[in-house]
Amino acid sequence: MGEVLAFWFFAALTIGCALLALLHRNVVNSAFALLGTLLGLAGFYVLLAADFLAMTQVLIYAGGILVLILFGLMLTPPVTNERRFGRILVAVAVVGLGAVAFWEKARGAVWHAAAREELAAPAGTVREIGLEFLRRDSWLLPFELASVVLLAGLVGAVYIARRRFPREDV
Amino acid sequence: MDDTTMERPLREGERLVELDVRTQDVEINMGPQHPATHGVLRVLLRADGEILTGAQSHLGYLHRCAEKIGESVDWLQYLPYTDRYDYLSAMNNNLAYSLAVEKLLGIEVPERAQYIRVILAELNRICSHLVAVGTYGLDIGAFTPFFYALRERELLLDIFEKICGARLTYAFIRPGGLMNDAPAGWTDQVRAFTDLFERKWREYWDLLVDNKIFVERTANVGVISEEQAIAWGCTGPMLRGSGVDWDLRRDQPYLVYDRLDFEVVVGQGYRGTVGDCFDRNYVRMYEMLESNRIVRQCLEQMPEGEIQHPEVGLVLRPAPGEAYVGIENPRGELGHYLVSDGNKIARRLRVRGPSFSNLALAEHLLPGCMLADAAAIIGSVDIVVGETDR
Amino acid sequence: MAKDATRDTAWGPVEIHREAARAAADALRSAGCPVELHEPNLPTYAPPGEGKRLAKKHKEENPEYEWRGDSYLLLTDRLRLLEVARFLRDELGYDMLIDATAVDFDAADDHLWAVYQLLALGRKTRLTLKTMVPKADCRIDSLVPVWPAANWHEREAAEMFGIVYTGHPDPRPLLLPEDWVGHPLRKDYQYPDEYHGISCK
Amino acid sequence: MSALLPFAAAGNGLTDWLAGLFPAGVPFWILGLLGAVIAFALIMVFVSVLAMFSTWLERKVAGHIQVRYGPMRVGGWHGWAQAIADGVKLLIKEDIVLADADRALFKIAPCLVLGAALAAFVALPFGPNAIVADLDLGVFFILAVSSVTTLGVIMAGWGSNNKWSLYGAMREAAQVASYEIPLGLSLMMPVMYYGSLSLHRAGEMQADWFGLHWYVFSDSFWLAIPSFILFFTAALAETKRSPFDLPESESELVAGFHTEYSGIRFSFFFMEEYAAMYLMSAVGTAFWFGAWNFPGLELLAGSALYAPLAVTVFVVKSMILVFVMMWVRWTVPRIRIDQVMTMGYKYLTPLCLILVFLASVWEWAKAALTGA
Repeated sequence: MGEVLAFWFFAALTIGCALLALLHRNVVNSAFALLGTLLGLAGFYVLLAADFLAMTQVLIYAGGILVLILFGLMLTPPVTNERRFGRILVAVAVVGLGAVAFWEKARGAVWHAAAREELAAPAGTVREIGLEFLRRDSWLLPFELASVVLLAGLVGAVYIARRRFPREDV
Repeated sequence: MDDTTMERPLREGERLVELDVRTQDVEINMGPQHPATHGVLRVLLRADGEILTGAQSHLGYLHRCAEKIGESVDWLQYLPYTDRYDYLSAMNNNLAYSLAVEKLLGIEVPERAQYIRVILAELNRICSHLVAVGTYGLDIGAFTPFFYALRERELLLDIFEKICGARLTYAFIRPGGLMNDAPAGWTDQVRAFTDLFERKWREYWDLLVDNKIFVERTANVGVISEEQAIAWGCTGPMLRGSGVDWDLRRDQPYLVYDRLDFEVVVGQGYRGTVGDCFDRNYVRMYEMLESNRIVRQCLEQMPEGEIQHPEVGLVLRPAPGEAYVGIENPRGELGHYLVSDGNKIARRLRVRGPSFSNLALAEHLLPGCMLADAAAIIGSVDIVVGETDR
Repeated sequence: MAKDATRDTAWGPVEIHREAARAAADALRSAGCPVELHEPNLPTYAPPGEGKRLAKKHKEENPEYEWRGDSYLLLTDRLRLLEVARFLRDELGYDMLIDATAVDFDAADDHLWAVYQLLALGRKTRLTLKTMVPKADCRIDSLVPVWPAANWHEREAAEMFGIVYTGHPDPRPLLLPEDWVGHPLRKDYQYPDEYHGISCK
Repeated sequence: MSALLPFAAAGNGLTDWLAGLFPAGVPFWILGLLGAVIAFALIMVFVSVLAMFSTWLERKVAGHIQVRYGPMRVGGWHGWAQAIADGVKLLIKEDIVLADADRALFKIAPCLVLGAALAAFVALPFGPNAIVADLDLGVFFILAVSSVTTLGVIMAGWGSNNKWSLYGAMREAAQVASYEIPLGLSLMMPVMYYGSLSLHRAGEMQADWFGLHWYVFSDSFWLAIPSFILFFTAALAETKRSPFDLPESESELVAGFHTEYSGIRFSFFFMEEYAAMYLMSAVGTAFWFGAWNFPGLELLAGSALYAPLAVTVFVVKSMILVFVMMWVRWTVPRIRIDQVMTMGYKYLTPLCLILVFLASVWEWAKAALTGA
């Protein structure tokens, strides 16, 4: 019962905030609305017993990426001539496609209680993830290393693309 | 937004500034009520993120028509108004005005009065520099040095209170001499202060000036070159901070300064470039010590005698004529240009305030600096808005 | 002890400034600049009661009254101000403009004085430069190209006296509000009754 | 402190204690919800008292550093009631919401800021049994939740519709996003030493040697001390304390992100600041300075005094670190934003990475030698 209530609460939070983010006229307010969506998702992860993932979600997405999005939004001039209708159309299209894809995937899935128990069981998720890193046949470490390489690439790209402005010597 | 850039050859006086993100310029109003503008100065800043791209000062929020008032009250009645231009160094303002009027009158005050005037002016200089250094700490974000500075300033205000009854606006040094002689025990109090101050000075140095963060914030920030300082008519610590060896007390001595032994402190580039914010503060710091030395010598040399010129009464009627006298105020050259037509009221009374000229340059230092440097640079100029606006 | 025995009065050196003014006048004249050197006597104290008489004398009886005080250079042709200023700075070493202001001596006068206080750091001398600006054609060259220090001083004088400094890079009012009417330091200035609903009386 | 006692004495957490009070049929989620409400109330009370005490302490510390006394009148002895008087004043002050502000954001921001700070208290172990929820993720939870306060600050800065506030918000964004990296990394050294993210477990592991087996005194002390210095520096930046108080630097940005706030909303920011300071100090205490352990305290184990004394030890130790934060604030000037960035990215982060490497080698070597 508690879990169901929590599920509906998080679902409402996630979808409500997502809609708010989509429909709000002010882009900064939309970004703030994303906070609710991200926290709602973190709630889902907690319900699925993935604490570490939930906390990572909050730390990285809410505390990091959202901050950077806002930082970027506040520094750049606002776009005023955007048409709202077009945005909604795109959104409906994306959601529709997503729903179709989900339906295709979920149609054949088997939902039973055993899976739920399996999910709820492990307590030390941190330990599991740590061990996963060290397993010989795991792709987790190469995956993370690849992200570091990508980061280096991004930094390099920013440096190369950096523009230099002539200024009066003052 | 111009992203023209690396292809075009640089024009003279330009340099390449690297910016990761070129953002929309923001116009912000620093003041008239802002903690770092030391009163009601308003600086309109244009900023690209944290970097300033333009600055414009707007004065006049404290304009009290001092020059106009000077044309409607008589020579002696104007004296209290001088207290109010640079309210942190009112003794020096009194002195500057009194000397100008005395020049117009053609009189010299008795020697004892001259010594007491020097003592008061120098104590007042310490007083003013203490506030300058302390509030500069506030501008940089250090609160505590301000209180340390005010602790010693309080002793000085007691000294002033003892001799003239007022703590901030004195109207004590007046055309023709002084309001009254020093009361009994006053010289001992001053002597005790000079001994104490030398020890306390070290505390400000250790706590604020030699602090790593303070040095990082002020060294190489707001550099004024020697030529710039001279061309813009900067005076006082602003000029000496840029390495120009010029002090009216030594180079155009008035009162008894030619009998006193003191050094003119000049910016050395002690932690950065000559003429940066650190140097201006450095000059103020060491000037306090020199003033302390001057006071000591004056106490030794001071003769007994009269303190008032015998011929000067309450109503002054200088002969038609004009006079300019500039003296070394804590902030630079405070000049009075007086024009008399022989009446008891001035025909024209021009006040040349040091902060006024110094501030004119400051707004040209801001573009290219960071927002936090704006506080550091305006603070290092040490303006008193009462004087820029008068 | 005394590093420079330049002090001759308690209010600062006078004699070296006089000599400097003489030297400057000679140099300017030989360079063909239209300057006059005015060397009033040292100031003297007018005995009580005398001052008023002197003033009256100045106003009514004798236009050639005795003027006292600092010596100064009077530029007779104000149109050559920039040239003279450049000469003073480059040839005579007056590298610092301490003050630039104006004087309206009398409402009845047909001219203002523009007064410049100069300082030569190297020679340690001062110089006062004056020129007449007719009230009918109240314009004069800005000295900002020679001494940037003139910038704010001229802005102040412009709003207070109504002098137009031609060539000034930033001729906005400085101390007064932008919509202030009149030039307060003119002797014929009329006080306004109110300013934006604020009574001025 | 007494507010924490009911569940300090209760053994395994709040919910179990509640379960004992109710008949068996009550569903677990109701107990959980009730527990959450009680925990929230407890934390709220604790933080309010803490903030009041800290403001008083801050003013006394500032006063004595600045050769004066600080508040002396309200309440008699050293102005002890000053903070209460201030609190009452803030409560009854007019609550101004600017006409041109983004009303929703302006109002949500203080709640979000304070809410996030309060939520992080859930994982703090005040004593061996005094913990609201002994999360396995402990310190990671604290880091994650307290990072949400950043968003609240940005929200406040943006919602105020004031350029100075916006500057404060942008500085906060830039600063906190950069300092979360060294903050997280500097916590890796104790985490590797304890082999756990739980602060509670860290406290238990430091109980040896008559309560002096603190991390800073352990065989890894040569890692503990530098890592604590790095942690403390990053924590100062994270909590916007001087010399990193750029988001609210009063000589530059008037009052930064909270320029436009007044009354109770302002006091929320104030409480958040002290809550965050305490939080970081408590993490430092739990990981480096032996949590609730203190020589001699073990002797009392089992007696009724043990739990309250342990809580007292923990709180006092944390308050000492809070005091150090205040001490730093009233001593040093503020650094500039580019210097903040330089320090974070060019010095703290690489140093932390080096320490993480050294620590992993050291802990591995220890494990290999002892055969664990």
